[in-house]
Amino acid sequence: MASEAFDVNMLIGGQAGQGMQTSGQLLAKSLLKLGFYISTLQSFHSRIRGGHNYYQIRLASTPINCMTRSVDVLLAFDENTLWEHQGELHADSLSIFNSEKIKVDHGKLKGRLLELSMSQVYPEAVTDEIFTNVVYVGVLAGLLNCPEAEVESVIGETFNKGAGVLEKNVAGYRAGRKFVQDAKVSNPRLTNVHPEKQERSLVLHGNEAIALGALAAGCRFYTAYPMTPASTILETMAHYMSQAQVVVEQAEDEIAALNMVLGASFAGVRAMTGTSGGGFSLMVEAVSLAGMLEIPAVIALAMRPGPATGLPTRTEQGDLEFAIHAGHGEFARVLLSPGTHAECFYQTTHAFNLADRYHVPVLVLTDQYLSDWYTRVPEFKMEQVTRDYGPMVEGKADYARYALTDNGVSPRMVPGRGEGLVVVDSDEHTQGGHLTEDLAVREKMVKKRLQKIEGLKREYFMPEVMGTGQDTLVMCWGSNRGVVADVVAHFQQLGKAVTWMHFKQVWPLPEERLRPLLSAYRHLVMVENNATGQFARVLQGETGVTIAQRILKYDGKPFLFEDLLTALEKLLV
Amino acid sequence: MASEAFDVNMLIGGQAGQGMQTSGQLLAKSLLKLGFYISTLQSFHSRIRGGHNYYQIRLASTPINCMTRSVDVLLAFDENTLWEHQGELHADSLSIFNSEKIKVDHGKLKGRLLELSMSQVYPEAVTDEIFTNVVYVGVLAGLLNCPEAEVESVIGETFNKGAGVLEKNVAGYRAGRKFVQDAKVSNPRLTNVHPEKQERSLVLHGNEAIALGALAAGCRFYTAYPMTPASTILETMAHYMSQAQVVVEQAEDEIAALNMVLGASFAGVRAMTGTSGGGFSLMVEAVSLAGMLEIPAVIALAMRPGPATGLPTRTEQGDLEFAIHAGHGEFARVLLSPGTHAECFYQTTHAFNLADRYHVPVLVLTDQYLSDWYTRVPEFKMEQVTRDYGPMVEGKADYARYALTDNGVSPRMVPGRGEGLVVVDSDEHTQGGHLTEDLAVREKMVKKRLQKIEGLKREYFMPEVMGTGQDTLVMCWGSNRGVVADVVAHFQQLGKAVTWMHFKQVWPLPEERLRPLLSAYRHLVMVENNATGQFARVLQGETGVTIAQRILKYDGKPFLFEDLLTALEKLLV
Amino acid sequence: MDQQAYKGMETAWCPGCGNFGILNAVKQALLELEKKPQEIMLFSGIGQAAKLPHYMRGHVFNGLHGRALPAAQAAKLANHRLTVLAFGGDGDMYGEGGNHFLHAIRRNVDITVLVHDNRIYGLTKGQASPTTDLGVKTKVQTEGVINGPLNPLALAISQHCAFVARGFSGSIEHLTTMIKAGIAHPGFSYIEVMQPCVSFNHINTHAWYKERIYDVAQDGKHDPTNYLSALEKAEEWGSRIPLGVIYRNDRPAYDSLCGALKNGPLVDQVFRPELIAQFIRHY
Amino acid sequence: MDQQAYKGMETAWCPGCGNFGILNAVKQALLELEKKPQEIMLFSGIGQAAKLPHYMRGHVFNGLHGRALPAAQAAKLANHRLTVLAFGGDGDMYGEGGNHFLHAIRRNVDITVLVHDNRIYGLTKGQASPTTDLGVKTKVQTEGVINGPLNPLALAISQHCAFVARGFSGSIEHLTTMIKAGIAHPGFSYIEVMQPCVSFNHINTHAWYKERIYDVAQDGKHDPTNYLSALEKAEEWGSRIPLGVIYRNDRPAYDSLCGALKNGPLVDQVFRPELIAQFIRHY
Ligand SMILES: Cc1ncc(C[n+]2csc(CCOP(=O)(O)OP(=O)(O)O)c2C)c(N)n1
Ligand SMILES: Cc1ncc(C[n+]2csc(CCOP(=O)(O)OP(=O)(O)O)c2C)c(N)n1
Ligand code: SF4
Ligand code: SF4
Ligand SMILES: [Mg+2]
Ligand SMILES: [Mg+2]
Repeated sequence: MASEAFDVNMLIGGQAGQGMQTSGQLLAKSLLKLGFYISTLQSFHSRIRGGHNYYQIRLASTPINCMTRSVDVLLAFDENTLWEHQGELHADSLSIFNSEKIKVDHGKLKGRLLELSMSQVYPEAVTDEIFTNVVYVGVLAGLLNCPEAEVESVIGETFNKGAGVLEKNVAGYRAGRKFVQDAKVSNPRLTNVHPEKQERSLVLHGNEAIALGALAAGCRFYTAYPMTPASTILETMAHYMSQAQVVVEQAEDEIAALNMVLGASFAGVRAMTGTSGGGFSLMVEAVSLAGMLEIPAVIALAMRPGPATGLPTRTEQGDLEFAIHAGHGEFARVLLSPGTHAECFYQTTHAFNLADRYHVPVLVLTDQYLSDWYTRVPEFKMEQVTRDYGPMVEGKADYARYALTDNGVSPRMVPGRGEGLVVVDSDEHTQGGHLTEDLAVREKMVKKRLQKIEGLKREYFMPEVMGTGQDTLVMCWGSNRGVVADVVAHFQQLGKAVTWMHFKQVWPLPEERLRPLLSAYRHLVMVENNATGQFARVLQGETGVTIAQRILKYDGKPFLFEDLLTALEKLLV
Repeated sequence: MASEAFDVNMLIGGQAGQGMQTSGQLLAKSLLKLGFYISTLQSFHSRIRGGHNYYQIRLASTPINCMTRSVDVLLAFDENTLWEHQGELHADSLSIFNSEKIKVDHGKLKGRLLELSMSQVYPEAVTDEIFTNVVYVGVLAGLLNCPEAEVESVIGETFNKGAGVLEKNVAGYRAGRKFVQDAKVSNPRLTNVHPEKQERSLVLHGNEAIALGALAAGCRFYTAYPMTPASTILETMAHYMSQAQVVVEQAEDEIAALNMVLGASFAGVRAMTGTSGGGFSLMVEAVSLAGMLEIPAVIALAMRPGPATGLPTRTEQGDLEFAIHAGHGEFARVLLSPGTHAECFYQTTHAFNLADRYHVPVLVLTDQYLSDWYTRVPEFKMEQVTRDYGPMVEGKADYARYALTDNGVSPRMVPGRGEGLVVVDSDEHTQGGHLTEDLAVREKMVKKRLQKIEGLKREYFMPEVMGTGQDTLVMCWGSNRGVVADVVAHFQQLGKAVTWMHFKQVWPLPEERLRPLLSAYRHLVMVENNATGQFARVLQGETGVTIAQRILKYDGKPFLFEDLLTALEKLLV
Repeated sequence: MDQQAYKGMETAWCPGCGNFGILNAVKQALLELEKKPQEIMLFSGIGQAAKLPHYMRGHVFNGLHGRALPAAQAAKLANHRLTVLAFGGDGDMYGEGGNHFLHAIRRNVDITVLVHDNRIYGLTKGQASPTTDLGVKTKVQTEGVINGPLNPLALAISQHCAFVARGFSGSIEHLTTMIKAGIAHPGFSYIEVMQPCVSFNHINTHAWYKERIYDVAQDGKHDPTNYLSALEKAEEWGSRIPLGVIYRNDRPAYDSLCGALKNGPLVDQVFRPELIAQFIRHY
Repeated sequence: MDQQAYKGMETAWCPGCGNFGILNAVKQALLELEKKPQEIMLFSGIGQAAKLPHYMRGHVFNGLHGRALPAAQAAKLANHRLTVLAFGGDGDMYGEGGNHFLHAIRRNVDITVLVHDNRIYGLTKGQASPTTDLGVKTKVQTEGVINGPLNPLALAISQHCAFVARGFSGSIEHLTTMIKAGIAHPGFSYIEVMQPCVSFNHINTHAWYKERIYDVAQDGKHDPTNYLSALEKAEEWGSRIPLGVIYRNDRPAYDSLCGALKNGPLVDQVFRPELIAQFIRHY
């Protein structure tokens, strides 16, 4: 089936509990089944019912790196949704709603309207509102001209409970579809929207990619205290508990979680925890402990807007400097900052390798946007995953956990394997691991622990760079990769000499290697989801290269394509 | 009594529990009573008995800013002490010990020896070792030629328990004194050591100065969990509990401590907590909370070597960057870094004022050295202490805790005073303090909270600068002021063009005002008690001025005069 | 004054949530005690339960998950003239905040704490809480809960908590009485409130509770001053669930023992510079 | 093998400290159970008590103040073939670490915990601990302790802790028996050890304890499987102090319930990439 290039953005909005998440997911699932490239953005309030939530689905003929603001189809479950999103509509946009429930002054609404009388379209959905979702799925599927049978098969998979329920759902779907065909809505943007079948791709969100990464790395112990937006890593891991022989335990608090990780890791298994800023705050003492004990630990830090409780269901990149310096005393650590789902997966496997090879805490830094970002991506390959457990020995009787070595890394042993004893101590300690107040030993141990930073810098994941010319460099880290890549590509197509650079590791920074890279450009721009330009400050501090321009966003939402487009346009004139 | 310039360094060493702390304190007390300028350094192991501990007393004819390495008189309670400190002796040093307990090969010992047979000098001290201390006090007092009666009066004050005990102590003291007079030890350094009576001075350690500062600021609530070296602030506050109407409560953990401070402060009283790095790690979430709630909070952070438990009874300045960035999310805070006992006192009072005027957490950053540094200082003046509670209102019914203002600071009200209600919330909130998910409000509130940084920078305590010429600038912060001042003065006297600068506030830094100050010098040197040069990095990052030279020490001990002398000599050739 | 005097912002709870009943009882109790909003300080952590203070009028300190109690105790000590209440869920108070709960019982500051125990993590969408029953499956406890459930009443009684009661969000009148008694009792008053969560707890529903609850006061047999029989009552769970004052004693409150509070609320104390000058001169 | 097999570094405790007796009993128990140092993992926090693992031979994890239990439980789950013991003081385990203690009881992982209860903060030089008696004056509690002392035994029993015993550092043989029984008992075994601190606790001295202790097992009357009588025993304090197994039950240990451990210790599981590839393809 030949297909033209297309790019459609749909927004389904209403109150929490009204089920527009079900519609969205059903539709997304169907579209995905059909092989579309889709990507979704969910905007939720921190409540279970009510409020204004929405679910955005973008589908396109090429892989999608970010979300757009401009809405082509608006499906409103309540009146509020109509008004809230007027600013995102264009003249051709189509707003769909049940005119029996929503009565509005048409003149005030932008774009075109497709009103539906539910009692006529599918009376069953008036009796039981639960069937509203599937009607709208029909409407949208009809609009997009999706193959009928395939959507029905998804519906079949979803509602395989009681025979009656499934039938009513299929009927509702067909009714919605029929309605839209009868209505003969035409929209150039919505025709010829046909997928090319994508082989071997996955549909998941960032947290699932991280959990799969942990499993692929051989993680055997995952413990966390629930915290949005990190909880779904815990839930995904819990799903595989018995199957994958991984202990998944909900800790009494975050302090316990990281101390448990260290205990499990000490005993010889790969272990991980995940949380958001508030929970990470509570882990800080144990981060310092990991530094002192030199025990591998992997921590997923899914950021949300702070300080304190902040906006629990929104996104921000506000904890970077905190994470870089978290924990009293001086010790080495690594911060990885994946920008794609594939990086979520592979960087998590790397995190375990780095942790094991250097015996340091490694953070995988994401944010709510990436955590919840649900999209289609190429399949992750187990063949590309290595598991490097670092230097290990079967301990002789004189085994010394902190034996001084050339690179500050002392071979580990698994307690119980061999004659040696593994002794680790949070006090300053001897090579054997016992507490000491010998200040000459102290000096040696400080050097040993800090020496690892050199090794880590040598192994730094250099940033991804795309573009030519030495004029403007637009930099970002973590979840902003997609939007920066797309917006900069847009300018590149317009012939601008602009390059983008994505940092998938933000600490430690090999200043010597980065300096020439940055100095090569005339204008440096940093794009971040925080209010003070944290990575710009860190990068500037480390390299000494001034980063003059910062594009910042800190209202809890990710950059949409248009946001960055507008901001960059001003800089690129 | 005329007096020549003098400078004597005595070291009393032995095992914990042997009582050399008693001797040291008794002697110190006597010397202080006599009006000497003295200063002490205590080196303790983290245990109650045994190990090698020592007590160093330096006395001089002028105020003492730091301690020296070179020891003039070594009083050894055990053999180990003799050997441990050989490296600090010079040809004229006098080593004193009980030859009945310590048998050593004289040839191997440096300097001169004064051996004493306790059974001959004071047999009572053989029967009951408790009297050993006072004999040595006699020996040292005799050596220093202290007025006999005055030392006896101190002994009288100290041992007023039972009549028999006092008499035996006085007798022991006299015996020691007689012994040293009979022995006719002569030492040019120890003659003509006469104090000038110092009027209106205090003898205390840094933590007592901080506690007094808190009381002088009107602190009414102090809560902490015991942690070396901060515990003595808690203990000093507890001493005044009923007298000063200050609730002093030992919290169940550090998390509770800072959350309690916020509760008390919310209710309208000045409140404070104190801890060391490990405890501060646990407070980090509540630091972020203070930033979000905009509740004044004062935290004393007395640093010790980390990571983790580290060296609990030693000193380090290793938590600076951690403290600057502690807490998730972005918000304003202040870090004061007193360098003297007077600064401990006055900066603590300022801390309360800044906290109240900006509604931010303020940290008073010290370290074990300054916390425990016991010395004579000029009296603190209550007349010089202001108490500025910041903008307060008696709340009308429409009182809004987070009303938007020009400078980001919204007037506070005390709950219960007036009609208004005080509502604070750790979620993002409206001006009225209630939780909101309005993202436009979010943006305004972020700006409000961060705007305070500008005000705080305007009120920055500019560093103290001493010297002329634009060649070399030696910088430091916190407890290193004394040693840097003395060593640089030494080079200045030698005619070197070198200046010292002490930062008594390390965050936030007004980069615009500091840049020209630093750029004026050709060579910049930073002296710090940590392994990575944290303040140098911060200052460089903020101002963009490169600080090429760092003198670092991280073995758990403070810089002694000679340490810095040697290090600076190399740089100043 | 009527309940309207306490009306706060619009609620964001699910329709049918047990929290509404608790909110109702709290307002009613304060009304009956004639406490003005200006005379009460309401503390909470984070969770569905912890939103309650926003839906009331009073001074509000909505702090961190698990940390309501330290702030509440300190505020009371700073101004013991005001009435202090704290609210939180089972995760908030027994999980993240377990240590503060334990030590607040020991400290015995005169505050009243309501734990809205829906036996689940509501706000974070349905993970097990410390009180979730053995075997219950959730998205995290995919093979069923294997940690023994906490018995918070037994915990409190075992440490001689000054006042321990149990209420039910569906028995508003009874709960109102408990809250009033808790506020009246000097020292740390703890009220465990059984609360259905219609979204995530499909076991301990409103009907489930209705079938089981009974008032310990009804037959006059339970002596709440008897430590062991109180512990016995605290163990009762299953076909019959006791409501009411399970345990109380007359330990003096911290506020009455603390030397620094002898002259009245801290917040009213006048600063005396000469006193501090005197301390200073002592060094 | 003899006790020498467990000899670790030189101790730094004060002469006369009760910790010596505890160390002795631990070594003796392990000896009698024929555990090689390679077969035991010893966890501790920070404090005088928490130094114990350094004075032994075994795998040692000396972590943070208050945080021994999370690490110990996790290590056991990572390798449940090894014997896990944890040690800490009253401040460590009941103060800073109170929440972990509470939830470790619920989790019931098969480890054995000794709390060296000297009723004071030893290492930090004599502040009150959660178990310090009312009225005791210290440098911080300058007007005497006003917080009610914790009753840790009652706490543990109230939550149906699998094994609860009390020992005395001065009754080494008895303590040895308790430790052996604790190790043998599946699930979380908690042994409260009364320990004199000669430097900072001048009330609860060795002699003070000697005068008061008695063995509950002696008259055969105490039934440690009876919840209420165990709680009654836990309340006994003053002229007579009971030693021995105060409470136990046969709750299954976490280790035996956890699906992920069915195939043996985690640490021995072989990584199966094809399994993960299968999971991945499912998305
Ligand atoms: C430090 C920290 N960890 C985790 C969270 C996330 N969180 C918010 S509420 C909550 C638990 C909610 O359960 P509960 O306390 O029982 O209250 P409920 O919603 O059931 O009323 C959690 C885990 C948080 N806000 N802060
Ligand atoms: C987070 C943290 N807070 C405080 C301390 C300081 N600290 C070390 S040991 C200790 C308490 C010691 O008392 P206990 O646990 O009863 O042990 P003991 O020394 O009496 O055996 C404290 C408060 C610390 N190391 N870490
Ligand atoms: S999720 Fe449960 S506890 Fe939360 S508001 Fe809904 S019903 Fe109430
Ligand atoms: S201080 Fe007390 S507990 Fe610590 S070693 Fe000395 S006697 Fe033992
Ligand atoms: Mg709950
Ligand atoms: Mg103790």
